[in-house]
Amino acid sequence: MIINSRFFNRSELLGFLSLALLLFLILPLTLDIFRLNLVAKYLTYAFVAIGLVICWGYGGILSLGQGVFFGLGGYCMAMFLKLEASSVANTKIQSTPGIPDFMDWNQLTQLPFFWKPFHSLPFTLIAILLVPAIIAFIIGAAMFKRRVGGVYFAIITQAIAAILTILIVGQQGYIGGINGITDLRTLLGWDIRTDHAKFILYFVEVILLFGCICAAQFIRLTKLGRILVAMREQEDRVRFSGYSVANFKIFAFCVAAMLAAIGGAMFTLNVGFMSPSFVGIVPSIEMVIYTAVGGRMSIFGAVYGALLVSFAKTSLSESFPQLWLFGLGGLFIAVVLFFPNGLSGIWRDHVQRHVDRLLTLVKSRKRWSGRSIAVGAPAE
Amino acid sequence: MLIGHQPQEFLLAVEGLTVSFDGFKAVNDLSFYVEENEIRVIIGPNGAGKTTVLDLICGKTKATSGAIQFRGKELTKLKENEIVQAGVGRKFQTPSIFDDLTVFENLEISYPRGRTVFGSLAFKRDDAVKDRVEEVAEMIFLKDKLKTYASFLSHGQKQWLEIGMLLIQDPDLLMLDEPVAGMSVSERVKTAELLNTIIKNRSVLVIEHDMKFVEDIAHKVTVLHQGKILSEGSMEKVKNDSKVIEVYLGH
Amino acid sequence: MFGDYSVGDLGAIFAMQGFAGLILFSVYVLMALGLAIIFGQMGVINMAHGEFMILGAYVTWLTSSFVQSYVPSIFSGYFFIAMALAFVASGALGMLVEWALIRHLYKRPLDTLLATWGLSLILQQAYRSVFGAREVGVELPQWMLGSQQITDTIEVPINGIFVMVLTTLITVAVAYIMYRSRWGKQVRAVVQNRVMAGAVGINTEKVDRYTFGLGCGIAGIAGSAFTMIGSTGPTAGQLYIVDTFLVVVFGGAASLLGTIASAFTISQAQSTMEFFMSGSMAKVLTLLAIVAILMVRPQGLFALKVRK
Amino acid sequence: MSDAQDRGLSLVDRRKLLMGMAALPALSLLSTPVFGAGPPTSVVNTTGLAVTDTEVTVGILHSVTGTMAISETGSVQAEKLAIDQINAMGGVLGRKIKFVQEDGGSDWPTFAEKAKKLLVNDKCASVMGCWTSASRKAVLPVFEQYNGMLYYPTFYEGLEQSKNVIYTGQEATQQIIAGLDWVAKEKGAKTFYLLGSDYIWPRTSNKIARKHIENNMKTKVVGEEYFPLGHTQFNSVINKIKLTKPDVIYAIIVGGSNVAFYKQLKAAGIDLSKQTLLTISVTEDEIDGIGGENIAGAYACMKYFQSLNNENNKAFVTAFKKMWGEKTVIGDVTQAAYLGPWLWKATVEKANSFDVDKVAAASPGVEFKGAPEGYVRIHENHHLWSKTRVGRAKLDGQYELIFETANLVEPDPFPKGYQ
Repeated sequence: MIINSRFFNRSELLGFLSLALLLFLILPLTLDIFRLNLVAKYLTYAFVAIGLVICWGYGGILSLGQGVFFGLGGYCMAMFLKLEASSVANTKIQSTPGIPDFMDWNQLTQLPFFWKPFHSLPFTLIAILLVPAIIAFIIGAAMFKRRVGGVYFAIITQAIAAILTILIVGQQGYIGGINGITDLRTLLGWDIRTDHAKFILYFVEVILLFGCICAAQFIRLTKLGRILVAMREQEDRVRFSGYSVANFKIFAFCVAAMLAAIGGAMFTLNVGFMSPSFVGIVPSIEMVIYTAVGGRMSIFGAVYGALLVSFAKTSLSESFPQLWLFGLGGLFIAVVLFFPNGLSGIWRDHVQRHVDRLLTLVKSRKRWSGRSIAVGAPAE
Repeated sequence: MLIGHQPQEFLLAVEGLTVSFDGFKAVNDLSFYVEENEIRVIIGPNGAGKTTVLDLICGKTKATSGAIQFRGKELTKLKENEIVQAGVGRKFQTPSIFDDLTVFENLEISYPRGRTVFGSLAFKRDDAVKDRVEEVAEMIFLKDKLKTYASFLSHGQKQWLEIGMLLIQDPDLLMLDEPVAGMSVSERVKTAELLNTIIKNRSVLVIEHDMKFVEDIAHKVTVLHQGKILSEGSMEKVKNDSKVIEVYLGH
Repeated sequence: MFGDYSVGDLGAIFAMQGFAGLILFSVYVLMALGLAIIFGQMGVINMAHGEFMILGAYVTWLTSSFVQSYVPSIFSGYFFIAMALAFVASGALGMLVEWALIRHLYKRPLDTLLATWGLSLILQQAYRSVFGAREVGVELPQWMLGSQQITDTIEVPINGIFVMVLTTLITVAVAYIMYRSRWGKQVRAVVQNRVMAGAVGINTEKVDRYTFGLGCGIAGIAGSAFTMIGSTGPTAGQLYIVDTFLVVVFGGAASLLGTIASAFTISQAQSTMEFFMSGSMAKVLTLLAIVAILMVRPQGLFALKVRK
Repeated sequence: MSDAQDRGLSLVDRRKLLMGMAALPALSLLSTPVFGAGPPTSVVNTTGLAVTDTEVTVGILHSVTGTMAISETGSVQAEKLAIDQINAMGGVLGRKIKFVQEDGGSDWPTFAEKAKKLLVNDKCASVMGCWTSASRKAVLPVFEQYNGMLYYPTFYEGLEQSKNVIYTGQEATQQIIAGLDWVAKEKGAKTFYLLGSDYIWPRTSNKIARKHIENNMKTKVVGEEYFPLGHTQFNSVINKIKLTKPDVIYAIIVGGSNVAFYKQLKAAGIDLSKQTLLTISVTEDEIDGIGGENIAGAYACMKYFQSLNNENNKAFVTAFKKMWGEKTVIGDVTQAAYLGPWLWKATVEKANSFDVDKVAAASPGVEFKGAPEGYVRIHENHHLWSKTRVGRAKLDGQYELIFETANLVEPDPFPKGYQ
């Protein structure tokens, strides 16, 4: 798919360009590496948020278990990096050199079988995408085929997040327990902890993010994207138009899972560890909040939402540690009550008009008569 | 099964169909047959089980017992989308269209191609699709509204759009649930005209209260009462049936 | 593991384990009743349910401190006053929240989830600012401590019995309110057809507000009762939320009987498994089993087959 | 009612109080100190730390929000008290200690992020912080990469040693072995039931305990169980305990679960004056939430109790209460957190430099005679030599000292034979 004028409409093009400007130029030029690394961390949630736009905004499926997939992606990456960091040379002092330190502390004397394939980077990269996709497929197939949706799906995914957290915390010998997998050092011999590496990883992540944005936009523009919208409104009509609604929901859920997993893997690379605290209920709900704040119907909104909320969280907690929960809680309520379409809704309802008028003045071009909800491409 | 000795002459054969909701039998041991190109109207007082019958045929409601054979396929074992793909189209009582999509997109979704997940990803809006959509849009009086979002349409236009969505599916059996209910007089005339064009060359199952309309189109009428068939036959015959007069036409 | 014990010992242990299961059952019912009303009857997902419970716990703590300092003579009975106050406080807060927040969201159930999550963050921080980050210890009157000797070998904790009795009373009261009283009829009418209920003269707004208030009030009582067995701190409410939702969903959301049956099933399964394996594994297995069953039977244990 | 108001007010007033403290020397040992008389900055700070002629910046990194705020509040208070007292005595190398406080928010990556901020942006000469193992594990690579100095106060599982960390709490063997030996000798204990919250510290500690019980004491473990963090239902395990009748319940349950566990234990009729229970996770802080009446009679094994009867401790408790209110209690970790700034000061003065490398190198052998727990000394492995004590919980929420080791116990973070 080539990016032509039909791939993005005007406001999306504006969003695309301004985001590219911000992430490729403005932030790298103005922030020191410490802050830039923080931005990289925030952006990992943007992947999850894009997935939620597809699955929740478009498909109407609210998953409160995205942390599960974020975690799975992150853990796959962390397992690879940990094996590399646990070379025999690095772990001489252990009673069993060559296995991760936490295994040694828990009397494991050999690498568990499910760790072995993670010596291979290609396997790891495939696993990052495939493991979450398979799990999402199983959950989705079981639930959507039986028409479990809405609230029930949300609660069950939440329970799955709780289960996985308890499991990981309890299995410290195999997966690092509550401390997670820490002290990751190199990727194929390249030290990921240096400032230089952080800088490069930032750009890798941003490029990947734009790749995902384009992929999501592609899905949105195909008939599948329109079917998701259609399904959210009139599930029965879609069914009686000859579509298997369950399959489409499974697809959307799997896409969201894979996007979350990419985010998780990038998180591990940028932050240098992975722990069960990103798998549970609280981070999962926060991920939904990023999407809601940015605008559940807008891919770019979701990215901005993830950036802004995380940024607010960091800066508020730096300046007013006692107050930031009030701020965060108030933000959730305000978004739901007053701005159900989030930032992108505010932009569309209050700013875009003026921008449009400005652009129309510059280029007297026939305007596309938009509707209040920017869904789907203009029909040809 | 009973169907075994029925030759393939019927398009739709409903036999011994029963559905019970917690003991209440909304449809009770119902049997009827629809031939190719037949227009069958189901009438009956409120709560007679008319809509439930359509729900059962299109798979929205699962039968407690009984069989529904369509072109030799057992519909009770199929999922809704498979029933649609087998050639059964259904219009609901209240217009059921996609408000957040344009008229074009609404029709395009019903176009019978790319119905799988990956099929819809690879679906291209080629000339065949565009031509067909425009053709149908013309039939349903919405040719100049193709780029309008469906939520902006009037009630009647929404009904037409839904009929158009069925039309584009090109079903062998078309099921319409009160297609002219809630329409203005002028819309009603136009709808009758529309229905008369689209019911050609296919079998149609209609639920309708408007007797004038029923008389105009029906080949055969089935009267339901309390989940059972009260009377069946030509409009003339049904009209003169004393049982029918008593429960339905009489008041 | 049983080889070295006499039959009598084992019998006593199993009897006590049975009581442990019943206590857990009562705890689950008490947690879930309020939510069953709010979620089951109103379709609102109240993620701040745990925080309403903790409000009840804090009210109990305040009452105990107050009674101890000013009217120590009634200390032995203060718990009943505390529970009543907890009901009023949580119920009032619930009605306020309904008025300010929930009533705008009835058509968007998933959004209530997000908004009430925000509310739960605010409440947690409010508790932390007002009561401090540390847990508070609620002092109980002497008669509520310790255990009741039933036979030579069987002892049952008094607070457990107390919770069981309390749960029974509240369940009966709720069942009466929902299924026998005029008000309950109005609630169910509003649930089934809001427009119609409004048309026949039911003040649907008022019904909504009181229903939500009732659910939150019961949460307050639950929180008050839990000071006997659990901790009271700003974030303690979060511990309960997943369990509570699962109990309600597993039971079939709209059915009070379902909630009770599901609480019974889950509590018995969990306490039995806990006896034979580690607490952590028992928890994981219980949750997994619930999720698996819900995947096979999404409507929960009790669901009416209705004409859609 | 007034009780609650006191607490509410005291929180609001703490900041004001703190500001006042800087001007009012808490111990009034000296008149208002004059800063700037120390050795020149170019000599004591060769690595660009935030040290001026009159000031030196350190970081405080704990959770003041989230689930861990409950536990970490005491550590923040102790560290601030120590800093105030040091400043009142003339500071470190003639420089006043200024602190930057960051909130870890009970979230491990936030800890890593804030640690990095403290080291990279604020150039803190040292950081007092962290509480859970997970947060320490998260910040450890940061401290090693950016060469910072962390003073970590919590008793923990061991299995770690870093040039960049001074562990002012006890590692597991210090805390566990002496206590088990005492209970075996004093109570003749032969059977043990091990309990814990399900994460690394209780599991590792129980592992060490089990090895010691089975291999060295030649006694028996009759049960070992773990519960998810935040678990509140303990009736089943209490029945199992009744069934197995262990001589000692060995409990390492943390957080809110503690409250539920002891309340339910009491309710189930297990009388802690008859049934021996030994815990290593309940300090006076936790008893505040559990309620003294629910835990009275239980034994705790750690290095410090608020009730310790020595001059250092009396002065410390008085100063602490003066600064943070009469009602505050002081637990083992709070005291260990108090040691951090003092040990750092002593080390800096020994090294005559703020440079992290020099401080790390000078640390072994540094003593602190004014420690509330008594004399402590930093070991080669950056842990502290300290005594281990057993206390019995009383109704008022305090422990009374029952036993203490005669000598300082050597820290052994990688114990041979226990892994």
